[in-house]
Amino acid sequence: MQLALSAEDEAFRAEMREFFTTQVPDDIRAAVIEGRELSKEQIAGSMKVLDEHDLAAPHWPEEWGGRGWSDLRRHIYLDEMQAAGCPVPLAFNTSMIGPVLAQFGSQEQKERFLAKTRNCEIWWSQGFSEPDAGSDLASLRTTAVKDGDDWVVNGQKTWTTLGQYGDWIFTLVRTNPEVKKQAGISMLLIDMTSPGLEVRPIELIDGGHEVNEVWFEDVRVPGENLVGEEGQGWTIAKFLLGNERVGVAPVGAIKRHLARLKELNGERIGAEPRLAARVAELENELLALELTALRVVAHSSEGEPHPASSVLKLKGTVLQQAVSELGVDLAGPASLASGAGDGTALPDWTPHTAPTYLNLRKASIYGGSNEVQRQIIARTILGL
Amino acid sequence: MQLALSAEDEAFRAEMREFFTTQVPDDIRAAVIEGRELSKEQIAGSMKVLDEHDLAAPHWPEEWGGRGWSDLRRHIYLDEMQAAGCPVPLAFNTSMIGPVLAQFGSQEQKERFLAKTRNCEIWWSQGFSEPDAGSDLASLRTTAVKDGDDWVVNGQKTWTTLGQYGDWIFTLVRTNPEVKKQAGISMLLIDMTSPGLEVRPIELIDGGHEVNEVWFEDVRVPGENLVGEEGQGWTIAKFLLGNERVGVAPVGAIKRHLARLKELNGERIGAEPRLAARVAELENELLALELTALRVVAHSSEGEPHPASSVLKLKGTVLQQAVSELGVDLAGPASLASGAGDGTALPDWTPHTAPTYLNLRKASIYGGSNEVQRQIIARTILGL
Amino acid sequence: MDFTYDDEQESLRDAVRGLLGKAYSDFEQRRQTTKEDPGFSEKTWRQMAEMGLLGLPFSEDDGGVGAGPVEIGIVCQEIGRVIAPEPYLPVVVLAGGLVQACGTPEQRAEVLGGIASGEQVVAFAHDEPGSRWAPAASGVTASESDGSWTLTGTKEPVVAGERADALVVTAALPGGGTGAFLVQGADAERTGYATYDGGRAARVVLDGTAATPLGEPGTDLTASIGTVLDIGRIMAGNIALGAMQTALRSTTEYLKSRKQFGVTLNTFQALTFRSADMYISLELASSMVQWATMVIESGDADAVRVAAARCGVQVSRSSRHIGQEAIQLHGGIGMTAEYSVGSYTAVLTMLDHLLGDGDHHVDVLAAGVLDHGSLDPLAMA
Amino acid sequence: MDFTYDDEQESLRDAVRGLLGKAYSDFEQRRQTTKEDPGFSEKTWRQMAEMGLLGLPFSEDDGGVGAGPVEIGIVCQEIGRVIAPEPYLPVVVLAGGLVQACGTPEQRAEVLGGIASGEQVVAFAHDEPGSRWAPAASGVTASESDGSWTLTGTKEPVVAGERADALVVTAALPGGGTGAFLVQGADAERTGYATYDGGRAARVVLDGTAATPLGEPGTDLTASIGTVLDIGRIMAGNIALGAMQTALRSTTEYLKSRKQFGVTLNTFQALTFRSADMYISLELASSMVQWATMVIESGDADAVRVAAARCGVQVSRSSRHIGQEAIQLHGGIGMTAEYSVGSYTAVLTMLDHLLGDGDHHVDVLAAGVLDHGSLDPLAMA
Repeated sequence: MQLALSAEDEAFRAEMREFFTTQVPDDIRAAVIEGRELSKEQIAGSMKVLDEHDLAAPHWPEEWGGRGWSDLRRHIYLDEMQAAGCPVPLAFNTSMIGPVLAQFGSQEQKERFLAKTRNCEIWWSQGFSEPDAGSDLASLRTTAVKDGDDWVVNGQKTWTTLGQYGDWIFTLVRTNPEVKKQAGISMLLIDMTSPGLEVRPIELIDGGHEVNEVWFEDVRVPGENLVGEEGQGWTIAKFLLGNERVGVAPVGAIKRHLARLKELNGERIGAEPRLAARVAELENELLALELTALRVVAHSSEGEPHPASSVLKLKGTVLQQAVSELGVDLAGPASLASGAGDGTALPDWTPHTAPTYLNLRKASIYGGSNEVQRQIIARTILGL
Repeated sequence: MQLALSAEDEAFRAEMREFFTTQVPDDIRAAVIEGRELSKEQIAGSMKVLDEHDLAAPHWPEEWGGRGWSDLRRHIYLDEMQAAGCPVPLAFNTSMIGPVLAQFGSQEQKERFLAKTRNCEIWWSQGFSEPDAGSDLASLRTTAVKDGDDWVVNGQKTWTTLGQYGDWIFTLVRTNPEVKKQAGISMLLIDMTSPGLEVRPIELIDGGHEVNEVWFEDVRVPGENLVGEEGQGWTIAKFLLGNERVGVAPVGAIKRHLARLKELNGERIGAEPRLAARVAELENELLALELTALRVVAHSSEGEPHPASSVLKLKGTVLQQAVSELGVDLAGPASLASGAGDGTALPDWTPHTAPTYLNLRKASIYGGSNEVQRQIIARTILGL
Repeated sequence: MDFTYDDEQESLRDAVRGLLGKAYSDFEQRRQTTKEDPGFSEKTWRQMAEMGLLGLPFSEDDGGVGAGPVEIGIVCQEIGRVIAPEPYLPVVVLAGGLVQACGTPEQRAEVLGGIASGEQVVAFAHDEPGSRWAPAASGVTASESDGSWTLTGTKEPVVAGERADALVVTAALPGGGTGAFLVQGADAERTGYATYDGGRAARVVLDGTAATPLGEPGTDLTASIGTVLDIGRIMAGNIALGAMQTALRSTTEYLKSRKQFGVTLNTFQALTFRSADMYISLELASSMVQWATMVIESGDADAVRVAAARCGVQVSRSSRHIGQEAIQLHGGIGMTAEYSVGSYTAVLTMLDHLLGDGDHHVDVLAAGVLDHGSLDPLAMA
Repeated sequence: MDFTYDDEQESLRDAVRGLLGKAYSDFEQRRQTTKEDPGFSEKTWRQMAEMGLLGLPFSEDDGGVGAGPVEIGIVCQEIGRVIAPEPYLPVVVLAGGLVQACGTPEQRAEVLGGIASGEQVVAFAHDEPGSRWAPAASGVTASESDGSWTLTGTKEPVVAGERADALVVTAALPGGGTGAFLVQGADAERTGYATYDGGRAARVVLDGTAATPLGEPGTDLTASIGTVLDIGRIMAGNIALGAMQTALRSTTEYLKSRKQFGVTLNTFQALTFRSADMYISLELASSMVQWATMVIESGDADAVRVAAARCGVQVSRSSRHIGQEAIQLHGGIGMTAEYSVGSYTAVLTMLDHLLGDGDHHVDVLAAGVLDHGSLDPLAMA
């Protein structure tokens, strides 16, 4: 057991901090810190900067741009990135399809896609969920039928986050309806400019547009875009979703959010003991979460996430939501003015609080709902 | 809708208050108010006083000593009784077996038992739960086999509260093992001095002795002690358990407990805003519970409790436990000294707080656990 | 003590339910209505006027119906059930309530008559940047010169402020205290915008704007404003109660119909138990709202103040619980604007922060917690 | 930063687990042991001494082993796993800790040597009627006359106070501040009694009782007492962690074996989900306890103070949650003294109130909440 960082890790940390606070454009960082929505260009631009310094996907195999860092260093990297307000690299690219292609892709696929996935020249979307296959992913219905060398895809995906920006989409499709649910599923990479593919926006309760439906009508996909073997889709999806959960608790971003609320409301917090206690409890829970992340990360082995990563996902979303709820409460009556825009006479951080709170209700639903996480904990860890 | 009491109900209330605060012995009321354990004599003695004034079982049929009061009056009666520290009449007598005998008993049974049940000349115990039949009551195994006019009972009951004081026990027994679980159950009244009947104490985690096992080894029970028909036990039990839940939230007792903690800790509460807020929230939740009780009671029809009475049971136990938890926290380090006895240098209310807190964990388990209550709400009210 | 409606109250409820239930019979109607300014249906508003709802609390002399708080509460609950976007709370309960309480007979007849007939939408311009639900105003100040009054300063957010024909504006008086003034909508600089619950609010900038004092000029109305806010809190609780009822019903219906893993969701005990907990929250809120509504009838300002806080705490706790769980138990679809339940959560969130949140109300209760032994609902007010 | 044990630490854990696991291999052994005075097993205490556990934190010069906080934490966790009733926390960590911190070399050698060898049970007499976990004493006062010191006043509750051969007693000094004194057990008037967790405590009445000042006579030791209490809080957290682990394991095992309605309880999703929530509470507590234990090593009193509060808040929240749910998920059997889980809840309740509960620790954190932007566990201490 050892509390302090080694001198080398301390130096590494200083280097990361220096990089993120000086090399990532200030306007992007300011937008993140103030909780504003980022444009596609800002997200992709930041990834490009990271990739130019080999910092876009340090956890990938070194052959494809990874750095071979310890888990602790990866944690420090993510922590400093979030503290500085640098956008976290697009998860669809670096946490999902990148590692999948590095593990399961053909040599051609790796060469064709990995570099552009890292620097976001290709913006990936995810095509997993369907209207009748949410938590129960294995019951998906989108079909791909072989026609010559091509696959012909029909069906509908939904909850495709930022699909409006997508260049390519990695999809789970049913290639064999005859076999057991899971066994008939394959993964296809689909160019989103393909004829017959349509992206339709879904408006969310905060008024924003960040998820989409993706419709496929006789979309032709070249055979070479199959990832791994036919029927291997379920295995690949499990690998991918496992990766998704590692480091999924955006501890750094939540800490930054809470610190900002403290700074903006210091006078009230200093004067009101109950408010100070509420902040102190949240901060302490965040510390417990972060320490747990440090413990869990250190015990993850390649591709097989520590089952306790479900703890991080669940508790992380709970705290993320609790901090956003604190934000609305601090804004008080000013929180009503969500549409007030630039000319508002209210403190400029207040109008955004309620939409953020509503938007973050998604955190405990998407990416494996908290009910799914409880199930994983009960079954995998507790043996229930 | 009408907030105020009518003049008649106000007068009734004053009469009840006068009665409970002047006619019930002070030593008994002091013991209740200070949370000390009551002796059998104190409980039975208080019931005798109530019965002498026709106040032991006002909800019974008027023929058997009831008063034909409105539900509101019954609420006022219970509220004033608890506020004054008068022990609530033994539930086994007045809420359980009394109404059962009035509804299902033979004329002989009514004449033999009801008056003595009301004034506690007979102390009743309940023989329902078994080691392998807790929430799943229908799987009970204690058998009664017909032998001439008698029944011969064998088996074991458990969680028999205050069984050490019991004169008679009303039991659910399996009289027909051939039919569907529920259909083979009957109710027998058993004299606890019968040969072959043994009461064994169960020590609880607070060190107290309030529940027991009751063992039956070839206990002979006269055929006349069968309640209702053979095989009608399940119907009777449902009737009884339904009655049990009405007015089951001891709102008055919880309010008294909280008021006492406030009085004993007024200085700290006045000086510590977080503590004052904690007390204020508890008090407000208690008000909401009491108002709900007033709403629910007014909508119960004979023998068929409003399903929302499950709300009262569940929330009532949660608040009862929360107030007891506040008690331990207020006592602080002094709460350790549970065994300190009379000579203690600590405030005399403090040593009892932790055992009370531990003891009240039972509240959400006994009498239909909170999980059972949630099931009732989900099924009966929400149709899930 | 009695929690049941009489026949007239039942009839009123049925009538309002008929009107609003038809206007917003499916959720898409509400969604389309709130997409365009003024964020509510002028037609429905007129129908509400025709039914007498907009003049319900005002005396008959002032063009109203003279109904009591229980009746207003019934209307509010029905508004909540379909989250009707019509500005009943700010216009009738708050702006109208203050005019009723403080206006001269002429002002009452004119303004309340206008509200009751549906001809005038009158907004309540009270919130100011930096204010937190207090009855006093400080950011807008009133000046008098030769018997003419003007107002200067900014009110924001003002619900329905852009659509309003007139505004009831609170302002710091030159001699201290807070007064209230009538301002013609056209005389103020107003910037309207949409709010996240589907409603509209505005920034109202006053700069030497002509204003008519409500009631006797120069009188401190802080106490009356406080009472009107308290009544508003209890009526907001009634709206929230209706919204929570629908949110829970939507959730249980969804659990019964939605299939996952080959079975309907109500097969999963963890979800049905959580629905049961939502029901408990709803019942407790229902008791407090109904009780507090009856306390208004007492006319005792202190009792109303405490009842508003008590009701406010419970409704805040219950509406957060139910609003959050309703979305969670729906899953992804609960996040979409097209489906209803998320909007119910948005409205509950708005109501919770409009006139004071749970922690704010707890402060009121905590300050008085040692003033009594235990609470006795049979002897309160 | 590293949360893993090295080989030696693993061996220590195995050895302690072997010893205590054997002593309390089934719960009935603990129950019988706690039924009779002194509430723990003298034999097990001796074996702990033989294994070097009772001298673990003391320097080798003083007859100890010179081990660090991580090692003490390991012993405490193992104690918690079987809720061994031996008074390790009050005797070794608190009384021994204060002697180690403040005693003269002679006192250290004598008292710590006695504790380490198992020959002397030394109690920590600090709590007083009316005190709430503060480092200062006021109810017991010290007087000096011709170089001889006496103490007067009452300490209660004093854990293991009746069994103790000697007491470390804190007392208000004539010149202000709080000192600590060694008192022979036989010189004090002691009334022992059982406590609800199965332990023993006593009321200790001092009335001009002869006492030896710990360290330099008359020195204010408040700061040292505070640090020893902070270390005690973190070690109490280690005990609670072990107890929570067992309470959760008992619960999951029960759910897997107990049948209701014809199936085992783990068929009921509501129960398994609640077990998952208990696991989350456990993991968070585990992280904080391990981290705070490492902070002790820094030797920075301020850092230890804050770490004790941080650990204390989380352990309080987690142990209430786990203790309450463990009983609830067991149902009736969880309420019985014969079955283990209720006693785990009792011990968790005792630990929560022994040196400061969650709300007490939150006060410490709230007071400093504006001193930093966000917390950085990689740069704390």
